Amino acid sequence: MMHKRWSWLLALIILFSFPVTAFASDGSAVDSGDTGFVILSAALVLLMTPGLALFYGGMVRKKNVLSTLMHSWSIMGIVSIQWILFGFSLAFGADHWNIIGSLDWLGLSGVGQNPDPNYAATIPALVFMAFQLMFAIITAALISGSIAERMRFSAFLLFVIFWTTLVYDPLAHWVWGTGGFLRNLGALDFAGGTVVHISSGFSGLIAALILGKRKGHGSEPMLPHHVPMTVLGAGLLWFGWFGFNAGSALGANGLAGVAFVTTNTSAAAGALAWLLVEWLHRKQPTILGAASGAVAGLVAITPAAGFVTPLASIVIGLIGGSLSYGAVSILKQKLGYDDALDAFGCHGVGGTWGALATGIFATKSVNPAGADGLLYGNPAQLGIQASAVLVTIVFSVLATFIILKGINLVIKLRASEEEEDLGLDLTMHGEEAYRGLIGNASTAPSVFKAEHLAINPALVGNHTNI
Amino acid sequence: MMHKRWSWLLALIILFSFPVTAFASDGSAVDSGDTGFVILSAALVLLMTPGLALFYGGMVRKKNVLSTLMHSWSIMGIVSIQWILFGFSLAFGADHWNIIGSLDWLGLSGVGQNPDPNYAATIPALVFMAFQLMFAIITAALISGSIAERMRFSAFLLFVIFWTTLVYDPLAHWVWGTGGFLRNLGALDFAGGTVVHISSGFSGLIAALILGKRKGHGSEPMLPHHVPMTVLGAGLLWFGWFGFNAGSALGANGLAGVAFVTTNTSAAAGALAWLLVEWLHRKQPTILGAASGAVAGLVAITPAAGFVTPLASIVIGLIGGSLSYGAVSILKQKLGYDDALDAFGCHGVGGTWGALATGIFATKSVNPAGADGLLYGNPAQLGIQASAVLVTIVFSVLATFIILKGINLVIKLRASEEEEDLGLDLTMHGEEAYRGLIGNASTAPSVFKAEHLAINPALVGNHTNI
Amino acid sequence: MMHKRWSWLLALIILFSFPVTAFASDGSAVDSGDTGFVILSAALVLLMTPGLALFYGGMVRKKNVLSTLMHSWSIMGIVSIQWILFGFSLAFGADHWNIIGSLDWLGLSGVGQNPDPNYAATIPALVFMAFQLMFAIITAALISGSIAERMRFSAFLLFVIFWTTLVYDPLAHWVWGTGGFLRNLGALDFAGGTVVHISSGFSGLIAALILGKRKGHGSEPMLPHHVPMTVLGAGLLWFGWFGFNAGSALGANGLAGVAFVTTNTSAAAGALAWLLVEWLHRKQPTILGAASGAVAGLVAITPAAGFVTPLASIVIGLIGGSLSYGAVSILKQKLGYDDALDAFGCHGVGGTWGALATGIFATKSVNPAGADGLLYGNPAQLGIQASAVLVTIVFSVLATFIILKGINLVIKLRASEEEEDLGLDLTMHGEEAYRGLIGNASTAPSVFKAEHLAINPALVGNHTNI
Amino acid sequence: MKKIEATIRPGKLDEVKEALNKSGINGLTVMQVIGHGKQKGHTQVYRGQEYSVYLLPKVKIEVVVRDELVEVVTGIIADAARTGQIGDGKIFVSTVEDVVRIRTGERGETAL
Amino acid sequence: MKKIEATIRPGKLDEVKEALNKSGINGLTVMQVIGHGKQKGHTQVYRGQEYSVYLLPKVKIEVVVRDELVEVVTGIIADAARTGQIGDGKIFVSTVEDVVRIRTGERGETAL
Amino acid sequence: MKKIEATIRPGKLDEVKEALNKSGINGLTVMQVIGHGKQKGHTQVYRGQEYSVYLLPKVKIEVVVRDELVEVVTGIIADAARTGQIGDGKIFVSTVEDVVRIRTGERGETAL
Ligand SMILES: Nc1ncnc2c1ncn2[C@@H]1O[C@H](COP(=O)(O)OP(=O)(O)O)[C@@H](O)[C@H]1O
Ligand SMILES: Nc1ncnc2c1ncn2[C@@H]1O[C@H](COP(=O)(O)OP(=O)(O)O)[C@@H](O)[C@H]1O
Ligand SMILES: Nc1ncnc2c1ncn2[C@@H]1O[C@H](COP(=O)(O)OP(=O)(O)O)[C@@H](O)[C@H]1O
Repeated sequence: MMHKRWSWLLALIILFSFPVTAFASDGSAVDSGDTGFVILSAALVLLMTPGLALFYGGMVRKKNVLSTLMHSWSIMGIVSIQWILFGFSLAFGADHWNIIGSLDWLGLSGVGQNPDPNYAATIPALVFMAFQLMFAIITAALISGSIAERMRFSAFLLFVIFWTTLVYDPLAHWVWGTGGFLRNLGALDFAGGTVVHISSGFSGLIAALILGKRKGHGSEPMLPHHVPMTVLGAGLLWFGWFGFNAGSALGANGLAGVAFVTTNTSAAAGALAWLLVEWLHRKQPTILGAASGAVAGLVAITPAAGFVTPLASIVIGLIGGSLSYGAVSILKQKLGYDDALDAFGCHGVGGTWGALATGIFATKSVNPAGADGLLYGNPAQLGIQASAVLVTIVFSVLATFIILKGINLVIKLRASEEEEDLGLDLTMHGEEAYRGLIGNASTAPSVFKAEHLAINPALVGNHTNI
Repeated sequence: MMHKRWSWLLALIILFSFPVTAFASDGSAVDSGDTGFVILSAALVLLMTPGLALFYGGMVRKKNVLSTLMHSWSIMGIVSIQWILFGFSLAFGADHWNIIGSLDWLGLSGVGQNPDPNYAATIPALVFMAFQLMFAIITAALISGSIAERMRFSAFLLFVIFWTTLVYDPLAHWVWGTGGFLRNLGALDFAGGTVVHISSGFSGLIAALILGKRKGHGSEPMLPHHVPMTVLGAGLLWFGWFGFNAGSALGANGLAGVAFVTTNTSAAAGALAWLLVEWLHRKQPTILGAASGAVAGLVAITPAAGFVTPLASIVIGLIGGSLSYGAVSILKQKLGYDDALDAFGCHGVGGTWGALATGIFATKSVNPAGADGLLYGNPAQLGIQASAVLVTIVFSVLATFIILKGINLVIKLRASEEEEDLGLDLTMHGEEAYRGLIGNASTAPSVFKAEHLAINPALVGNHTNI
Repeated sequence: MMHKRWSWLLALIILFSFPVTAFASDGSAVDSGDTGFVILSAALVLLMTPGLALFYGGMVRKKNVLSTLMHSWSIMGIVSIQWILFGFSLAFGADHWNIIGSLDWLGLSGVGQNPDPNYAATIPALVFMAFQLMFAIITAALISGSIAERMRFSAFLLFVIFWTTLVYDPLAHWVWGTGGFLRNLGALDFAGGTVVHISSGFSGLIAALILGKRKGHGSEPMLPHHVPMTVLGAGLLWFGWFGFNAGSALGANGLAGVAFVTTNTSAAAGALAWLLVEWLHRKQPTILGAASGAVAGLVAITPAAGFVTPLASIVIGLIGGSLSYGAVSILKQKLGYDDALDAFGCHGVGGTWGALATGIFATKSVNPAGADGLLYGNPAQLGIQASAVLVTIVFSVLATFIILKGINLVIKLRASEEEEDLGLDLTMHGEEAYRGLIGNASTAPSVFKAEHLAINPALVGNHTNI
Repeated sequence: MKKIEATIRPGKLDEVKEALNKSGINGLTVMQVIGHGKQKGHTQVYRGQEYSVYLLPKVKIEVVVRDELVEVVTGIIADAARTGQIGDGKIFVSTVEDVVRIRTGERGETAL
Repeated sequence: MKKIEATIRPGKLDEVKEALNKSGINGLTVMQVIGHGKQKGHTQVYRGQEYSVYLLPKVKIEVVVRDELVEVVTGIIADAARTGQIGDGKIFVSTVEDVVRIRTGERGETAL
Repeated sequence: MKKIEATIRPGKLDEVKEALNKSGINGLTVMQVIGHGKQKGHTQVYRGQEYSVYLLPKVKIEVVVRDELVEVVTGIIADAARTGQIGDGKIFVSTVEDVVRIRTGERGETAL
């Protein structure tokens, strides 16, 4: 007890020994319009993760909806703390060897209310940090779509911590950090085609392959248990994506306006493309298709949002939606992997297309700080983009493989067959999502518990085995 | 194959031959505060449409919820593209004969990062365009409430394209476009009482009459299948409406503050009015009534939001809520039309009241750029408002009638009796919204499909018949 | 009839005799960036109340979900009007005896488009008023969690009107109003730890005690009927809380950035803390726990958001989440009160901790306008905070007790046993939340009504007895 | 006494109930089921994959009546539930030996 | 063996189950139904229109027991489910000819 | 004719239905139930409170067949539904006296 109290005190002292000088603002270069815009954009991007939770949650079977929500929510908890403690420093701190940030900003030491002109000259450095945090959160959450309905929760938590630190933070540094080698190369990624979507999509694919198929995959149908929940989630994603892409202008200006317009346009084009292809292919245009296509369009425009014209964004969205449909409907069935909620089909494929499309459609007439693409006489940019894509894929795939295999040495990744049968909600979290009239009566307060435990401790024991 | 590739190339060349000069901003007059505010307001207005989808989706029967969501979502796809290609130009392009915009801005050519002082001097023209787009989307989506649960999806899509082009775009030009004849007349419509609500409400009424009643209407009850979904939708609508009305100040200023306050106040007053009237009339105050009343109050204040005092907005909301209750509870039953989700009762009636109320309560002390209304010594304004209302009603009704009759010459508007019985989710979209424990097991992957098709191709054939 | 018409006219004349001079802005000191930020923050805070409705609604039994939604929604109606008519004036009007605001601003007379430098020098006074309104709304709504599933609706409405006027308005004046005695004392409350959370939490506790336990409490389980609805609500709360806390900087500046970061961090830490403690204590980490812990973390940081460092917010969130878990899981069971949805456990306990934590962790290096806390060498601040907490608790408890006992003299507070059995949705509001395939067929339009009424008027009569 | 169990189309519940009511049959219990008979299912599509549904939603009605009413009641139900299309459903009749009215404790036919 | 089917108020399920448990009756199956008997429905209001609900939510319990237990079990259920108000529900008793315990393949009374 | 009622694990519905289909048994009705037998429930946690669930989700299948098929069909169901663990469920067999095919009005065994 004594001991515990002391260690608390120690922790507190360490916490507050961080220099706080220059934390408060002298207000010099901060622009209130830009700052308000980026703060609220960060809020919109945060909302995307609960939105994603619903988007994914509606698509799983009833017995796994809570475990699916839990994926996104636990990431909101973990990555928010990781980022503040060291993640932001790794990603955006002073460069080492063009590969990783320094540890100077541990615990946000030195990240204060004044702008950091290296990244955004008119908003507080803290606001830039917060905005970037939201990207780190959603990226990890996207992966959870691939491993839904079968991964053990404790293994998932470990995976998130390692993946964010060893994959996301370096990648963000390479592409966006001052000194990052992909940034130096001239790779364009306005809001995260490589960093967010390719990395999560390909990592998801590998994770799905390592975990293996869900029990019954291929023989039993595994259909969405609540399509309106998925549609609601897609609506929140579309909304939040304005923060994601327009906010990436890091100021409330014309460029943010362009990114807003290309984002909306590509989402619309993606939805229409999916509907049309589905209509031709399966004779039925579905609302799940409309929502999926919109997300595919949003993914595809992400790296290009601030570099291309609105008309180009129509093409990017149409192709993005069609490619994702193909990946999900044909490729997945052909290859037989069980990417449960299509993190790869939507984000891996759409992100790759978007990164390449940026190399095709980018034009300095939209963003003088960008570059011209293939169609504007600069085929080299497409090559640069392709390199960045390749590097991202290879790195994500390898690192995810190593992380998962490493975790597997310590604890089991996969739920048992019985746990899958009963559902992860009950077996990992001891909860049920919905409870009707008689559902309530089917349960007894814990006073009855003892006798049950006495009779079958094994079963109850299982539950702690997360 | 060869041919296809060429046509793609051709399309691309056409796309990029649009002049892009002056697309990038010189940053001259752009105010970051105003720009950030309008961009985020546009995001809020976009969110209203997925919100409306839920508001409507909760009110239909379980078998039609996805088709109802699909109405709003397909409009998000179609109108976003239409607006960029030509809709914005028709509505806000250089005036022709005070009736329609020019085609100068096809494909957003000339709509760039610099402000267009004709409309908003401190925000990029692209941002103004995007903000206005969101209004075009939600207006078409509102109509879908009237024709829910019985319109064929392909007919609906055609209707949306024609209605937005032939009704919304001209109306927006008349009321808001420079040179528009209702604007020249001095009609006040802050955020779309005529353009958005009267047009959609009356068009919905006509559409409901042309389509006819739902099968079983009057004998079977047709009650909301998911009231909390409707309440969630209403919450998103209330939230988004701040973007709609306050954003219509096109700047983050005192006027936006007034519009924010009147909007919230009228929503509250509308909710209270509905609850009270219902309590007196039916002895029960319902949550569906609270949500409906809030929407009625929001509709009523829309044209007045930036012209009236907060106290006046209480009166506008109270009367708006009461009138909509009367329309929905008494008028509809008396006249016997089947306006399924009360697009007319809420938007047609509320919008008409709001447009007239603007002529009563408007005061230059709130908005010097506006006008004084009846209560401030200028009865003429009420006359002008009445004229604008009348023009809008007559035009919407006639044009909607012609469009639907025209479509009907080509394809059937109405689902078959069997399709209505089974529900549009299954017959139009091949989907089911909810799937419980045994629901999943009731379905087989497509491997089993062939035999079923072999036995009863007719039934399956039906499904493609959208 | 004649009489009625005259009273209307009279009301109108009174309404418009309020001076409107100086209502329009001269635009002098208004900053567009700050204004846009606070307007949109107010919108975010408004959204918290429909979010709270879902957060609470998912946790009650199926038969009470609509009545729970109704609590929040009716408050959105009532408090919005109360605030405009006199609430804002009572809370923020010119001070009387350091205890209450004057009535100068009745009906917002004198609250216009120009800033009021006493509160916020760069945004219109109307915008400040609107932002503060949203706090008044959510505070009352929080209390409803304590009395869910058993309070009669009419008694609830009366309670809301009195509580907001007699408890919230004075408290807001004491802590935030110029001249308020707690403000004069130097108590720090950045965004409402005392005013919002302690007041609602302790008032809820007293209300729960006065109303008594739900029928069957302790013997029957009373479990959430829709956990994903609760998780959705928590997501909207987290999102809206950025408006709540960052918006409380009343400008888009570095301080808003700090508040944003501390808010997100504490939410994350609260969620993690709850999960961990639950995992240790009950062997299962639940999604309901993650959502509850996030809310607990958000509550705890609220008074401190603009006064402490991000690292301190980790500690505040961790302790906040753990304390709330303890209150809800252990304290509540021990003491046996039926705080149905834990308004006390989350808001009372978390708010108290947050207010004290502000006295521990506050530092002028973050906010020079604040104060240093215990850890920065100023133990006196902790004493001040403790006094403010004490005053708030004593006042809330006493006032709530008196209000409820007073209402009880006039009408019954508590639903009858039969009403509780059937559920408040049906008996208070005549509605059912969900309706499946056969649910629809189980109902007949009102044409059949007469005969039923004839047979058993008593039962139907009951329903009007709200 | 006989128990009459009818599995019918969900859309027909209203008409069947009305028809029973008119004939003075008031006691009935209804539940939601899914079933398969000669009727074929629908095709559904999820993310480009096709599925066929072979268990279709039906409604099951249970009415317990005195022996002499069996013919009448099955007739009423069959007439009201008929569309003439495959999938109209089936009626099963079986014997019930005793009935208790819980409220009063009455037994046998008078308890119906 | 006899099958005892009791349609009761949803709120009584807990008490009935407890009472059965105490008497050593463990096997039972429960389902959600809606029903109509002598009990009258409620009025509901949607957008100002009134509707009356005539099928009310009930819970149906099925217990299969050895013949000699029929009287005891119906008694237990009836006592636990009774409120004395209209709508308490009914119990029906019928014959079951055979039982199979799926797990073991056992037949007849020992399989219960 | 006999009515075969089988209460099985939800996850086994698919296999049981396939097995019946293969043997040419097409008519069946399925409903969702919760039940209690020898199988013990799970522990659930809500805001730090523990609850145990004693009624577990099951699926009930009803198949009415000609008398001579009873043995075959109960065998098929039992085999397909068996896991060997507690909770596999029970099959009850009882007599059905008459059947009506609603669509045609046919009676008796030909109506099955
Ligand atoms: N032998 C049976 N046992 C149990 N239920 C049956 C049986 N045959 C049919 N049913 C039920 O009746 C419903 C309608 O049967 P179906 O054969 O489609 O109609 P029809 O009688 O018009 O041929 C099925 O969905 C199923 O629920
Ligand atoms: N003849 C019947 N056949 C089938 N179910 C019945 C019958 N009579 C009553 N029930 C069921 O019993 C429930 C309660 O019956 P009711 O007549 O309201 O109660 P009471 O027995 O107190 O008069 C009904 O809702 C219905 O589900
Ligand atoms: N006597 C009974 N009456 C009605 N249903 C029963 C009876 N016994 C068992 N059941 C049903 O069968 C299910 C499985 O029974 P259980 O005893 O758990 O399995 P097992 O047969 O393997 O011991 C129960 O959940 C319940 O629905």
